[in-house]
Amino acid sequence: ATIALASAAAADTVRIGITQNNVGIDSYQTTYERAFIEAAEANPDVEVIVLDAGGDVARQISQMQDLIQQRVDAIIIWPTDGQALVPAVRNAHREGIPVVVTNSNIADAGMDFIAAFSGPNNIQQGIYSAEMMCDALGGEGQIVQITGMPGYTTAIERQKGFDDRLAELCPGVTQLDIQPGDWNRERAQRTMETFLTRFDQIDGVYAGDDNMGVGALNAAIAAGRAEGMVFIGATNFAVGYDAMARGEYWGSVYQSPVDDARAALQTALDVLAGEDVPKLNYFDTPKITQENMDQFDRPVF
Amino acid sequence: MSRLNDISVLRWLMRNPIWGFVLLIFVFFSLSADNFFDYRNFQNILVQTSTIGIIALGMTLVMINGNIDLSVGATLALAAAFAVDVQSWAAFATWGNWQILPAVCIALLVGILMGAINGFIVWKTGVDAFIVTLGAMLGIRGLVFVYTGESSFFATNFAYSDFSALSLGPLPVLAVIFLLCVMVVHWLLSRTVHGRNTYAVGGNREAAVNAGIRVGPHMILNFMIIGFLAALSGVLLSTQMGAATPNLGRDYELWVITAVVLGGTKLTGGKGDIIGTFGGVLAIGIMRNGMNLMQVPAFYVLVIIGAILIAVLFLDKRFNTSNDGGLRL
Amino acid sequence: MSSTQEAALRLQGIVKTFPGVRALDGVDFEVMPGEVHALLGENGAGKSTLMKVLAGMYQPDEGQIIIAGQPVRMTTPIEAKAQGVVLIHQELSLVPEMSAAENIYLGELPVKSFGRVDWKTLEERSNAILKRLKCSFRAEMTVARLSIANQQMVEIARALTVEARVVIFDEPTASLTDAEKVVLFDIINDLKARGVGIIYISHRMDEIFTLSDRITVLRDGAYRGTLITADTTEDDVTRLMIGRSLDLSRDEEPPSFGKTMLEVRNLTCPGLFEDVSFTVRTGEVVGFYGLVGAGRTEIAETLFGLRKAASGEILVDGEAVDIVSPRAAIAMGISLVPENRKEQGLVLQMNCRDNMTLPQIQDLTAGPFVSHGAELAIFDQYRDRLAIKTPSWRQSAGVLSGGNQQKIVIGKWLSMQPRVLIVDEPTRGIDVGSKSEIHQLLRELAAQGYAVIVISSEMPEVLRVSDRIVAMYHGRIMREFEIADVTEDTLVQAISGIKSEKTP
Amino acid sequence: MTRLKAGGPAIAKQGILVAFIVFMIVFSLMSDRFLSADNMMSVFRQSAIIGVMALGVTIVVIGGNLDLSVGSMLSFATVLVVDLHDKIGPELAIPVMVLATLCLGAVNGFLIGVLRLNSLIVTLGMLSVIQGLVLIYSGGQNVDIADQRGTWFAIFGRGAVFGIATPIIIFGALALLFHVIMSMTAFGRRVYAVGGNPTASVFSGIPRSQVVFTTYLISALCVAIAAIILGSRVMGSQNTVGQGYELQVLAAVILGGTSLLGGAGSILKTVLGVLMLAFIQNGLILMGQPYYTQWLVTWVVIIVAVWLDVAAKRGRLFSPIA
Ligand SMILES: Nc1ncnc2c1ncn2[C@@H]1O[C@H](COP(=O)(O)OP(=O)(O)OP(=O)(O)O)[C@@H](O)[C@H]1O
Ligand SMILES: Nc1ncnc2c1ncn2[C@@H]1O[C@H](COP(=O)(O)OP(=O)(O)OP(=O)(O)O)[C@@H](O)[C@H]1O
Ligand SMILES: [Mg+2]
Ligand SMILES: [Mg+2]
Repeated sequence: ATIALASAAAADTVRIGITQNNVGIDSYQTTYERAFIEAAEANPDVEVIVLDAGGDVARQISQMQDLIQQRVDAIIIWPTDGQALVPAVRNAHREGIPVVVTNSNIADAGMDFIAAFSGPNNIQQGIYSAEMMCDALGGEGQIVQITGMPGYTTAIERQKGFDDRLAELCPGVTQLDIQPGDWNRERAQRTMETFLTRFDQIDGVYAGDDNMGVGALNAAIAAGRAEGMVFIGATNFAVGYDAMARGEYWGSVYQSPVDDARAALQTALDVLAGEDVPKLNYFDTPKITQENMDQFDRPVF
Repeated sequence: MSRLNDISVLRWLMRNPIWGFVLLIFVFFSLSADNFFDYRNFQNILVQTSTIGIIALGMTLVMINGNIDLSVGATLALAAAFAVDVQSWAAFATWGNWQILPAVCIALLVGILMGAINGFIVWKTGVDAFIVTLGAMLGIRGLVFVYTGESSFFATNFAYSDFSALSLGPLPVLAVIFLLCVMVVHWLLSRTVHGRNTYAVGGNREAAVNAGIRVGPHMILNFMIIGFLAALSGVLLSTQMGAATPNLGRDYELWVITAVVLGGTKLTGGKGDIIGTFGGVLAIGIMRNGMNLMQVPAFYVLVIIGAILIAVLFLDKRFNTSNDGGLRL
Repeated sequence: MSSTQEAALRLQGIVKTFPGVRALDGVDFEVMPGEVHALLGENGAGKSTLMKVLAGMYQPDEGQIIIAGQPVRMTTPIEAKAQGVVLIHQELSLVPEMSAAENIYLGELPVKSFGRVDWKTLEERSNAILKRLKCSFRAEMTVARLSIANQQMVEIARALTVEARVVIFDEPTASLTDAEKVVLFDIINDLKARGVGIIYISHRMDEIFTLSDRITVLRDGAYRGTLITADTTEDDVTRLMIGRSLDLSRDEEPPSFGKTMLEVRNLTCPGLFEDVSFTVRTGEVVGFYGLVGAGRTEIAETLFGLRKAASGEILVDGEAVDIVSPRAAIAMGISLVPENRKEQGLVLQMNCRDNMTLPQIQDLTAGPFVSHGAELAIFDQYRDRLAIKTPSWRQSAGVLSGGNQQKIVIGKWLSMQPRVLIVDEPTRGIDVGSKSEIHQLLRELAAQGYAVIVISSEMPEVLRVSDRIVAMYHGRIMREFEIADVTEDTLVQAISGIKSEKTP
Repeated sequence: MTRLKAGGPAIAKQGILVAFIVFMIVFSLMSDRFLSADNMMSVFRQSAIIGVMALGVTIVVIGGNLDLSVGSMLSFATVLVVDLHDKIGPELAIPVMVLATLCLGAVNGFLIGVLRLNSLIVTLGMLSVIQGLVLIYSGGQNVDIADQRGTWFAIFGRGAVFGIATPIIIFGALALLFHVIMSMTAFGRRVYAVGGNPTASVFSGIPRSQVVFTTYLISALCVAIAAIILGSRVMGSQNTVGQGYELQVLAAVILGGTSLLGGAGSILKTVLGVLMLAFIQNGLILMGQPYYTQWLVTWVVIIVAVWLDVAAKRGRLFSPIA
């Protein structure tokens, strides 16, 4: 890191490259990108290179190579896959370029090669959702779960946090089935419709994000079975917030892409400034429910 | 250089407009992207294109044959999963770094097997390869998820991911393997009887049957070759990642086909060559790399790549007028 | 042929059915070593099917194939080849993108180490064969760039690469010139002298009588009998084949020509044809005669809006017109029966009726819908008029025999009731019966007031149907003949580029 | 010529139908809810979006081309109609969106029909271009309809007529309409001809470019209709909502026995193909199978169904090729 620092000092401005997971797939990522660029523009000493991997691991690896090739001062990466990016991160480390991981973490094997992680704790979010679910159902009931795109880290971690915590905290709540909704509202709506046909009694639905949660809610309303059903999501989207305001949606986890982006940039700058940055910088993602929602701004995405 | 040579170079470029295009974007990015014209960047481009490039070689064979293979992305993911997972099998626990060897072999065999299955179905059922491999694209992806249990594997042995960082002389080992494959497949296609029969089967399948070529086994062989190459590509990709992920290789089939078609291979079969495919692959690789270096925003990259694809096709049509003998059809 | 001699190949009671069609119905057939055995029959009689059974491409439902006394089962062309049975296909069976040499040795390319192609041997051998066939092109040429006739020669060259016991020629002369025919006949006689059994399929009686030793006739898939050529006459054969004699005479009632319907002035398309001028009157048949490659098809294509002429004028019914597309041509009352029925004439997987009504489908409507009845009426009318053999209008055009396919295309354009009808090689691959019917039909059409152009490479055909003959050579009109003035000699001279004193 | 009766019972020729029936029987044996009226309705409703798109693509494929751009075109159309809904109201949003989508179809049609470029690559390129356009238009943000209860726009995706959900009615009506067009009108006949043999079609005076162009317009129109259903059903849209739909649509079309070579195929059988895919998804969830079994089952079903169809046409089970 010392080499990078020296050159940074010489150039006076720092160049930071970021490779994101899949901008455009949902508005969280888009808002993140915009917030990141805004934050960088606000700081005259920072020049950023913004790349998007389009969800493809291999493309992200080549973007890492391209960034190393350009000798940026630091790299921020939103890994498409926690495992698969370890060697790429290791390469950057070897070249003396500090890497900050943002939003979803790199696998344990890569922890030695990163300067820091900054982002939400997806496992913790799953745990929060499980706790809310348990609360809402009073410890008894049958629920279904709709997960994100199969095989991607965020989806896996949220599911893991939720499943483990629910089993531990609320043995009285049974999960009838788990099916993917691919982060897609229409897909989640279809999945929920089939659940409704299949199960006569559904007390609660946990969805990997609010987009899918609202899809499930739509299906239940259309089937006339939404009354009394508990919907809990994650990554509070504006649609989820509104549904909560209407009293149709129980709760979610509040996560601001703006905070996420700013935290990532700040962490990278701190690292470059040689400050002593802790390895894991989780920013807070509180529970948001119908009760406490007035303490939060309506999400901008 | 004599005038005559100038003309023949020009004519060659007319027949392979993709290389003209490669030249064009090469010059363009050299002038406009700061870090593009750099030896290390060229290495990067070769490594980055090797994944799609290796599969594209096999796709060229299959497409000249008059078939297509949409399942290569899934096969790649399955092979990568095996390559990473088999290393940790208890049976090879004491093998040290040698445990990589059986892992890679099994992964490649899995690829060959998938190809053989596709080929066999295409042969025996007579269902169009597009349909058979569209099914396989879903099915093999299903196998990947069954095998990986949805999550990623990683190689505990760093020697595996270090392999991709090795260099042979001036070139990274991945690039060397890619170039080697290019040469071997080029040789296979242009010099051997199997290669010539590949053109015959694609050019006029009925004639090939009538001439006594065993078309079925011949096609299976080509499907096995593409299965092998897809698996090889998966193995190499997994060495870059030191891991395998279940969603690896999604959409690759589309990029591979695009590269091959850009290289002048006809979807209807009977026509194409490896030199063109190599050009097509480089064109996509250089475009991706150059736009990254120029920081073109992601949304615009989509538009530009799509538009260029169509533009190249248009130019190809201009230069290579079809053989309808000038009829207004 | 002594009966003690073993047949090179014998077929017994072969039955082959396709859905809805019994294509072969217990056929017996044999060919002796050193014999040329001609196979005759109307279009769709089952000749090609029988040969495909022989070549291992179809499996017979019943019956036996006996080669040199041994019953054999041939399930693939490979096995047939191993038995020494070689089929030269009616429809060209070549790979267009590959060289002639590779096509000749397709499936049996000479090999060096590592499975490499032995190019040197391949080219030496194939050039030697082409030389034997007196072909002027090199074996390295890509087949797609050869003329149809030369492609046919490549197909024939294949038969000479193996030690054949039996060679089958399925209409080999359909697109050969006279000179090439002579070479072909030499080759056949050569094979014959070496004890190879030859099966020869053709609709041209003259060839059959020059070449063959015996003639077997098929009719509707059934065996009709075998005749010794030397003891028989054309009329006998025809009668066996179609059940009646043919009237090959020209009806001599004087034609009455009307106004000039089509006039072409100085039409030029560089490289294809130059400075072409002619007229066609109503009630008149103008024959275009020339060698393959003389540019006749291109003129027809230009008249039909498929090509753009560089200069010159076209007048239809006295009006100068610009024909920009086939649609425009059709609107002006021009019809073209194209040269290549499979590629240009038919949508093979479409049924017969739909193929026939295709150009006028827009007009056969009742309200927004196509009128089923109107379509069927047209189909029935022309099926009867042209004696098209098909089990039903629902049959795909692709599975009809070649001759019946051609009739569908003719029917399609006749049903348009055109003012100018252009037919390009109308009887290529058509049996003698239908051929004379088509000739008669063309005469009748003219009599009804159509202006007809017939492009043909067969002299008897142009002589029989035309009122006037335009002789072409290398894209130029050499001479025009009134039918009364023409002699075979002057015609041959004209199309060979020998200038006569009366060049127009 | 000896004429034979058409061989075998007519049903044996309908390979896809046989596959469909067998498949339905197997599934209903494995889940008792499968055949319930509720479930049937729900599957029909779910399949309407893919189904409407598949109708258009069937026509394109019969015309001898492919359309892989329908997925991102759906994203485009849905984002547009939902976004405009709140800005200019549904009565204007719908026609504006339909026009814009038709323009995209016209671009496809021009490149493929008039310039004669290869349809696979052109529509692949357009897939990318259109996805980029959507993202640029929306800035990558999700769009939502603010007043979801009050808008009459809801009838397309959520309404019902005589107890039958509107998506089903739209899908059914379009299927019938297109079936009639393809089997009974001159235009339909021309599409079959152009797909079957473009050269012969031109020789028959058919305006080949115009016909192909129109097939792409129809396909775009279908996408626009699907987008209305989708937008109304979800009351919002993501930028990538149609991602991957192109292959599902193509799978349905193929499953319906439409030949990728062009010139053959049937609208009604495409409906069977669409339903079969929807029932696979639905049935396996009903049985509590993990989602990836869906892909494995689809693999087998696609191949077996198309195989049956091909075999029925060819009159023998295995291909005769050596
Ligand atoms: N694959 C097939 N499927 C269905 N019917 C077929 C098939 N092949 C041939 N037929 C039918 O079998 C009959 C015999 O056809 P074949 O091609 O053998 O006739 P041919 O004697 O060679 O005629 P031509 O002189 O016109 O070439 C025809 O009625 C034809 O329609
Ligand atoms: N394979 C070829 N390559 C290049 N030029 C060709 C080829 N075949 C024909 N030509 C040229 O095209 C012109 C017309 O050819 P074409 O065979 O169509 O004439 P045609 O009079 O219609 O003959 P036919 O109808 O008997 O086949 C001639 O000048 C000929 O030299
Ligand atoms: Mg025949
Ligand atoms: Mg001609």
